[in-house]
Amino acid sequence: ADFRFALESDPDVLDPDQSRTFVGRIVYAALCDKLVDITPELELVPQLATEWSWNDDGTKLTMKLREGVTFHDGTPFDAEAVAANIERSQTMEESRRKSEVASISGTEVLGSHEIRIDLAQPDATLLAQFADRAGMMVSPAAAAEAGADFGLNPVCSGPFKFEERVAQDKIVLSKFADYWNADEINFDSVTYLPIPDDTVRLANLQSGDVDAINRLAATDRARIIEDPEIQVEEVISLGYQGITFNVGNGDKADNPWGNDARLRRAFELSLDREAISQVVFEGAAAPGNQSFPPNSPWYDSGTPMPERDVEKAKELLAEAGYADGIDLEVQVPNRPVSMQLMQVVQSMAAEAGINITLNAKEFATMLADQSAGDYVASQVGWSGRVDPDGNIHQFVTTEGGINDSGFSNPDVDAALDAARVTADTATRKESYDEARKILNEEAPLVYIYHDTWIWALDDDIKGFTPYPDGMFRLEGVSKSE
Amino acid sequence: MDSPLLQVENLKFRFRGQPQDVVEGISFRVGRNETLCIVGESGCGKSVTALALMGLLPRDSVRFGSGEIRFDGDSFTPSDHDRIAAMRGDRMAMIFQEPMTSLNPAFRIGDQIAEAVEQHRKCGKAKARERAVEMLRRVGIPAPEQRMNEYPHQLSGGMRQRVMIAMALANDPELLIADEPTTALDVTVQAQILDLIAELQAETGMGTIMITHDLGVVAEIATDVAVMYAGQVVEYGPAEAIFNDPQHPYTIGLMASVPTLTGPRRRLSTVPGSVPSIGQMPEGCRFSSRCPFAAPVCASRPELAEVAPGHRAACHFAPLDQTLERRA
Amino acid sequence: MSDTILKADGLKKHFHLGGGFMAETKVVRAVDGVSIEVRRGETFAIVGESGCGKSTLARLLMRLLEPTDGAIEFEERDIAGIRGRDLRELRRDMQFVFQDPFSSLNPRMSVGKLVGEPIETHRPELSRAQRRQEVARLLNIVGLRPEHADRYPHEFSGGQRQRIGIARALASNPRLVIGDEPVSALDVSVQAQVVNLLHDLKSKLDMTLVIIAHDLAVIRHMSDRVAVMYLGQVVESGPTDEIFANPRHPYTMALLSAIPEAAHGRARTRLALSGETPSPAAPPSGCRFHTRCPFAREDCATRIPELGPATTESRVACHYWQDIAADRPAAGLTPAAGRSEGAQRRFALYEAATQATTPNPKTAANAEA
Amino acid sequence: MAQPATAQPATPATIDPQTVVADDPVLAARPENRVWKKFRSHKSAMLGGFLVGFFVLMAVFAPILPIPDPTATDWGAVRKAPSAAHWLGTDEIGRDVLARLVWGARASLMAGVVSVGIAVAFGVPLGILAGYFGGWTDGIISRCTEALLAVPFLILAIALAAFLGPSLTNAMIAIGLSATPVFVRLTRGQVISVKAEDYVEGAHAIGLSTPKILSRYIFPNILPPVLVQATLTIATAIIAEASLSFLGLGQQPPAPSWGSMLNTAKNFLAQAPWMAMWPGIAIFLVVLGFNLLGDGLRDALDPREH
Amino acid sequence: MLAFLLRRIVVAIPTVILISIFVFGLQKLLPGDPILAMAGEERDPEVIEFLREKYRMNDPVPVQYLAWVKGALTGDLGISLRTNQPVTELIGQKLPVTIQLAVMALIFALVIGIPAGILSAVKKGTITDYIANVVALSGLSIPNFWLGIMLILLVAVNWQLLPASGYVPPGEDLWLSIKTMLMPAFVLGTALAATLMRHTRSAMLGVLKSDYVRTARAKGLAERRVILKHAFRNALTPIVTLTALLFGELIAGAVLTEQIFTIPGFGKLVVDAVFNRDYAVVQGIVLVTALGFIVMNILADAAYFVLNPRLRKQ
Ligand SMILES: Nc1ncnc2c1ncn2[C@@H]1O[C@H](COP(=O)(O)OP(=O)(O)OP(=O)(O)O)[C@@H](O)[C@H]1O
Ligand SMILES: Nc1ncnc2c1ncn2[C@@H]1O[C@H](COP(=O)(O)OP(=O)(O)OP(=O)(O)O)[C@@H](O)[C@H]1O
Ligand SMILES: [Mg+2]
Ligand SMILES: [Mg+2]
Repeated sequence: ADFRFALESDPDVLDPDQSRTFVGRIVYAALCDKLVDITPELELVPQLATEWSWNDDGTKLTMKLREGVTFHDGTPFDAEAVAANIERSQTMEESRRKSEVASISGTEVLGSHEIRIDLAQPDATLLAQFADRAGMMVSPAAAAEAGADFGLNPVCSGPFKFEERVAQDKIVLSKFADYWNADEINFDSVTYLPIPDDTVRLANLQSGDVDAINRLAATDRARIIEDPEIQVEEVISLGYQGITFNVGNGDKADNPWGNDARLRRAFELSLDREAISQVVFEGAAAPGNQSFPPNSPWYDSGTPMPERDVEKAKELLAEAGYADGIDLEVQVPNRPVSMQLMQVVQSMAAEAGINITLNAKEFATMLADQSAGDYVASQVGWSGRVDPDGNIHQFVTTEGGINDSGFSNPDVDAALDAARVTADTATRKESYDEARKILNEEAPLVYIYHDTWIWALDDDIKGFTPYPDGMFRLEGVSKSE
Repeated sequence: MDSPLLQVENLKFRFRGQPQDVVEGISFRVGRNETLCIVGESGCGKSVTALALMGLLPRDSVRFGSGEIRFDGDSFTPSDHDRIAAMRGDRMAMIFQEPMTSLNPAFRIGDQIAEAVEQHRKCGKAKARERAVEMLRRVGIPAPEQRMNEYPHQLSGGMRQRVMIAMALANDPELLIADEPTTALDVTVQAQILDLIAELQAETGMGTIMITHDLGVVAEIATDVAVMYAGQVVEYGPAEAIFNDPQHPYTIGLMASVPTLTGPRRRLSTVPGSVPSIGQMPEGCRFSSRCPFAAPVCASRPELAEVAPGHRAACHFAPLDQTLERRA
Repeated sequence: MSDTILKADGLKKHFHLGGGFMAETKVVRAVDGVSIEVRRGETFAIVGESGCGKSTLARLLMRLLEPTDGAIEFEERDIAGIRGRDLRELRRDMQFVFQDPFSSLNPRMSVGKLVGEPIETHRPELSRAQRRQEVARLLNIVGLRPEHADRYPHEFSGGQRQRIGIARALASNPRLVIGDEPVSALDVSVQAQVVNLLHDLKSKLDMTLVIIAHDLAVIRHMSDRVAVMYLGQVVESGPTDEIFANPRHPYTMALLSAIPEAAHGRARTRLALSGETPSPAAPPSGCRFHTRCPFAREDCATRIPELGPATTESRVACHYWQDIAADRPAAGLTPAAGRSEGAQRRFALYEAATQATTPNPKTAANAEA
Repeated sequence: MAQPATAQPATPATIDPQTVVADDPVLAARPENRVWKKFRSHKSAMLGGFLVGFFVLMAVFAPILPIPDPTATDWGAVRKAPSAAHWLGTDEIGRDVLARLVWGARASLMAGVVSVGIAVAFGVPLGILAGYFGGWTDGIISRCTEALLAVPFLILAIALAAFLGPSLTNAMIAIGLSATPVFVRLTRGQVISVKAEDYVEGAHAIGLSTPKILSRYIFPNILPPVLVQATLTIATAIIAEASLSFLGLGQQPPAPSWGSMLNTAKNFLAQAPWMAMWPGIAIFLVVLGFNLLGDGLRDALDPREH
Repeated sequence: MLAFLLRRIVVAIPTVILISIFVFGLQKLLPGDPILAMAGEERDPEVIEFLREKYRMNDPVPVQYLAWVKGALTGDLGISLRTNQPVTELIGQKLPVTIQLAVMALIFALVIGIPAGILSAVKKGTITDYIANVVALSGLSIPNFWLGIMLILLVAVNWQLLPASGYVPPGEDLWLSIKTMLMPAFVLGTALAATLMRHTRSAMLGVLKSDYVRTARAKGLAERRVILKHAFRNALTPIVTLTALLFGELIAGAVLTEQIFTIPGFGKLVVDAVFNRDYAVVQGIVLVTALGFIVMNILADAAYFVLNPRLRKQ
């Protein structure tokens, strides 16, 4: 049988080392196996690596690899392949994975199915990276041959192999007969269809043209749950949405909002996150005030979500010298949900005396302005990573790659760097909590909510498990006729 | 005397939305082998009269008040569209003023003529084309076999008017209505066309109605003349009578304002003023608003009364010389 | 002061048609070597069939077109090449009346503006009020009323519009007025009104008039001298009476004989022409008329006839005009037999009555002035 | 009675006296009246005028109409069906749809009028230059126009709106600039035909300067078709603003425009159909109105139809 | 005719050059950094610098232009920054889709628009005319996206008659392909039909007033023949020209329609490319559509030539 799955947009290039979109990762879930995988509870479990161990100082990772695995082109999967993949991620000029595997200093093939990975310094995030694109194994033979064009005809080792792609129309994968876990796969092929419009995507499911859709609009959820022919699955995502203030990125940071944390806190206090979630998402989003959702083990319950307090917000404003109110220009991507969100935010902030002007921009323009520091505040989010580091380090550390806020605080830097190098969960949590306390005061980023991934599936589809990473894993999924 | 080819009685109609009749009760007759000329200033209703006879007025915008048409003994009304349509292009035919625009620019002239033949004679295409060639030859177009494959734009105005004539006469109509067929042409070409029509008429014996505002043309070809003013026939009679013994002030004014080629050069007489538009026509005699002799009696409509055998004029004072002199 | 007000010598206008990239150009010789002289105070007529170049010639004389070749002198000044200011100055002295009274007036300007415009342009010293007065005077002159200044052209009948056109032409006090078929578009009754008007104005305002027409009868009534054109060239010229009485060029003869006259029963000896005027883009060789001339001889196809003197006053461009004249002594027209006696009385009555019922607009104007 | 032409009697006083005009009833009607009369007798044009007038009034009087603030949100009344409190219902964040519809009329009508204003302001002068002067001027203007015309309207508008940043003003500029070539073309064609009119030659003949000829003779006479095209383009522009809104490039929240309302509403077609219905109907009516009006104007201003 | 076409093509050359400059300028016009847009969430500066070099973003603009033109002349329009596919290949993929949509829409438009236009011209001023006009105006004034979504909800979701969206190549399953395209073609077609109807109507009204139609009637031809042969044949010329001009409207309409119905054609490609700053794609598509427009107009001129005997060689 064919499984037809509607995505909210067209993935970019299908090369795990080059790709950068969220929807691309959904396709990889069927196309490319990774060294490790996660459970819905975010524990790391074997996939291509069957077991692994660290040396004492956490600088050497030894992995045993699954035997009897081949790539779609017949190339056997072995330690050499892993080494080649790591090298590719590190050295290919187009590689977007460089920073993810930056800590790796070298690899050593220990046997046909055993490899040691050497690190320059301990890196607690590495295994989590291996649970994502950096850990996806592509056929070294095919990769060597195609070079940067690999994405036009990707060859991995996942349950499905690449058949064809028509840009903006469909990506077709067919069942890979020699898949090591073929028993779990119940479809002969899978077709991904990018359908950007929420209404039309849902209409396709309702009309039976697709079996499942990604990202059911939160506002459709209540209605669709009632529909006996459609099942709805959901889970809180790893990512967040919020507002980033420019506190140190270029000249434009020199403004009241960039200079005075009291204003930012006042802004935060003016928001009623519950109400936002209710109005914009009919409750189908998790309000939050941190880079991790409240249900995450990394959530710092020491700095809980503040209640809305307009009075206090006004006080803070007055303290900062803006008793009569203050203007704030927020750039916002011109997408319906962001717009709706910001309009609600706008009207809430107004009650505290903050007059928000919305400056809608196309996403590409907004991104450019944001990284260039040409903004005061920006409504952006992050799709989320399995390892907590991925949700925070690069955003608020002084050298962080995506630190558009320009935030810089040595204590935060120290705490977050420390969290990277220990493998001990408790120690890491402490570090994150420490950073959190400072960040809460400084509020360069004001988190608002965490998306809920909502899938809508035809009633015939059985065995789907939602994962917080938002992937649609096809193992165990079947369709009853 | 047998009945004339065409007799029109009391034709009267108006356009929708207009308060007055555009043609107000006119009557005339045309015999075989005769030419009736209808003259009058622009807008006096010459063309619409012709179109009414041909059933070519836009059906939804014209209202017939009265009228009877007797064609070759058959009698019908002008709103009897089906009967008129059946004769149109067959027993009666028409040519128009504008040779430049009256032919369809998209089709070859041969086909346009043949089409008329095919429509009425129900003969084959080949036969119809043969007839087209024959007609083109008869109207004096050289090398008709080649010419018939040409498009209208390839012909000069005179040639096009010949084609129009060929088309009209292709089915040997008994009545030909020509609406200012030469107005758009040069005088030398006009002479050729007038001669041609006269020649063909002599050959076939058809009756002709010639519409024109050129008194010169009238003098040249008319057997009878109807002078129209503002939708009324104001004087009607044999050509000679009209020219040599005009009775209606309008006819006199018209003739006096024509500059002549011979005789002494003199200051031209004029007809004062201009034609009133529909809706502003005086009651009774429509010419009264411009007539130098107008008197209160003119508010009633004068009869088109006989002033001499066959010669009628619609003026309370006709004949003028006698009435006025008596009055003076 | 010379007797000649306007003079053209070897005037040519060739239009290049089509053309552009890779397309062949056609040269239309609309006016091809015309020489005329217009005397001060006279009415000079140009006559010919459609497309023979009358309008083009008129526009050349007016300098609305730039001549391809040849000279134009207005009051002994060469105006063939002047431009800009000079040209605009010239407009004061030379004015134009158009054929079509319907298309030659800007439909969006009131009569007052239309007539006032040349005054504004050429007599800027006049104040607004003076200009209004002047407009009123002009309207009066052409037989309209000053109140009409506020109306728009479409509210007038054809003859009235032509009067507006004439008033406009007179506004700058021109010495020469050129009329391109100023009466052709009018009904006979109205045509007579305008013909009379032009005649009266000319004698009153001391102007020279150049009239273009294709209607020979109108020409005969209006002009002192006439030039007959055929295919861009003058084939015959001379005093009007002489030409009508004794046409020398076969084309003039044909033209005269082709005109149907509004008189019953005149026996006609028509000089029939075959065919139609050739295109000015491909004029026949030799004598341009030879393709249609009933008297053409072999060498007419090759030899180009000069416009040479026939009498002291008239000139003709035909190699054989003397031979033809010898063969056809009575080429002129003879009057037709008269009307009945009663009819003549009626005509007289009519004439008297129309003059009597006429209002006298002049009195109104005088009262105002 | 017959006088030789050469010896006309000296009657200088009376110039041909048959001055007819006396009480010529034709002269009773003023030209404007005629156009207006004709327009009034045009039923569908009147309907169009009524529709347009209605929405224009609505837009103009938006501030004084007894309606709620169009941006006031009410968390308790999100997407509520029409009721006594909210006649036309509420939208996705609890704003009154009627209020937004009324205020949206401002944006949508502005989008139509301003963008057409821009198109006319650029297109007509360029068209006049090209048409009147011909030659190189014409060549350059026409080639550029052609090039712009060859790029589909919406793509051009999208690119421009993306360039200028999404906002109503920029959408209007983008729509206006994209519609400009059409006006250049139309004007150029009109000028070429008007230029050949006798009355323009007449203007030359009286020695008028070029600026005067352009302003008094050319411009007023090319205006009617431009006017008609403008009304029709207003309709197109209103739709285009809606389309740009659909792509996220039109009026920006929280300010309403019909297009953006429709755009948001399409996500709630099933749950809150009224959100889409009202702006949809409004766009339909006003576009219909402008089209009918344009058609009516075409007939009323066309002298041939007199 | 040949010479005419040649001339027409040569005249189009400066236009094409202008278009190419314009199209190229588009990328300089658009704000936002294409490389940044493609760098992904992580935005590694090293990669960004490498990509800038790779896509010659650091060269002076004229150099970039010339390089692009050189490529374009050899049929190489660069590669999509987003998917790495050659633009030429992308266009090759999308063109047939949009053509299919356009052709089907045009069929709708012609089949609805022309008869309706003729009918309403012939019955001018009657109720038929009135209804035809109002329906046509509705077609013009209902935004495409609204009509599209309404149809999807009604026809696909409620009645389950047609697929909701997407595209099936005709080679794969002709019937399904047509069925899938039916709604979008209808949506796109209605707007065009409206325009076409109004053009047909006014062309017919003009022609019906003409002298030669009166001549045809005077010949005694049946009214049907007068209208369909004599009148329509002459009204056809402006209609054909206008239909070619509709090409632009067709493409613009296709942009929206493809967006709604998720049809992987030109329009969708270009909108996504603009939003992703995938310049090579934007340039390629705009260039191709502009050329298409020019070709359509040349064809229309040629049709004019064929339809209009006056222009044919004598
Ligand atoms: N279809 C029509 N609807 C309304 N009025 C019309 C129509 N056709 C003609 N008329 C009017 O009827 C009157 C008579 O027109 P007609 O064409 O018969 O004049 P005419 O005598 O032929 O003039 P001309 O010498 O200019 O051809 C005119 O006032 C004209 O405007
Ligand atoms: N602007 C122009 N471009 C090209 N050819 C022209 C132009 N003006 C006139 N012609 C041609 O020149 C010739 C003479 O034209 P003109 O208008 O002078 O003739 P006319 O004697 O005034 O004719 P009519 O009696 O028809 O007004 C015609 O063949 C005409 O087609
Ligand atoms: Mg007539
Ligand atoms: Mg002329």
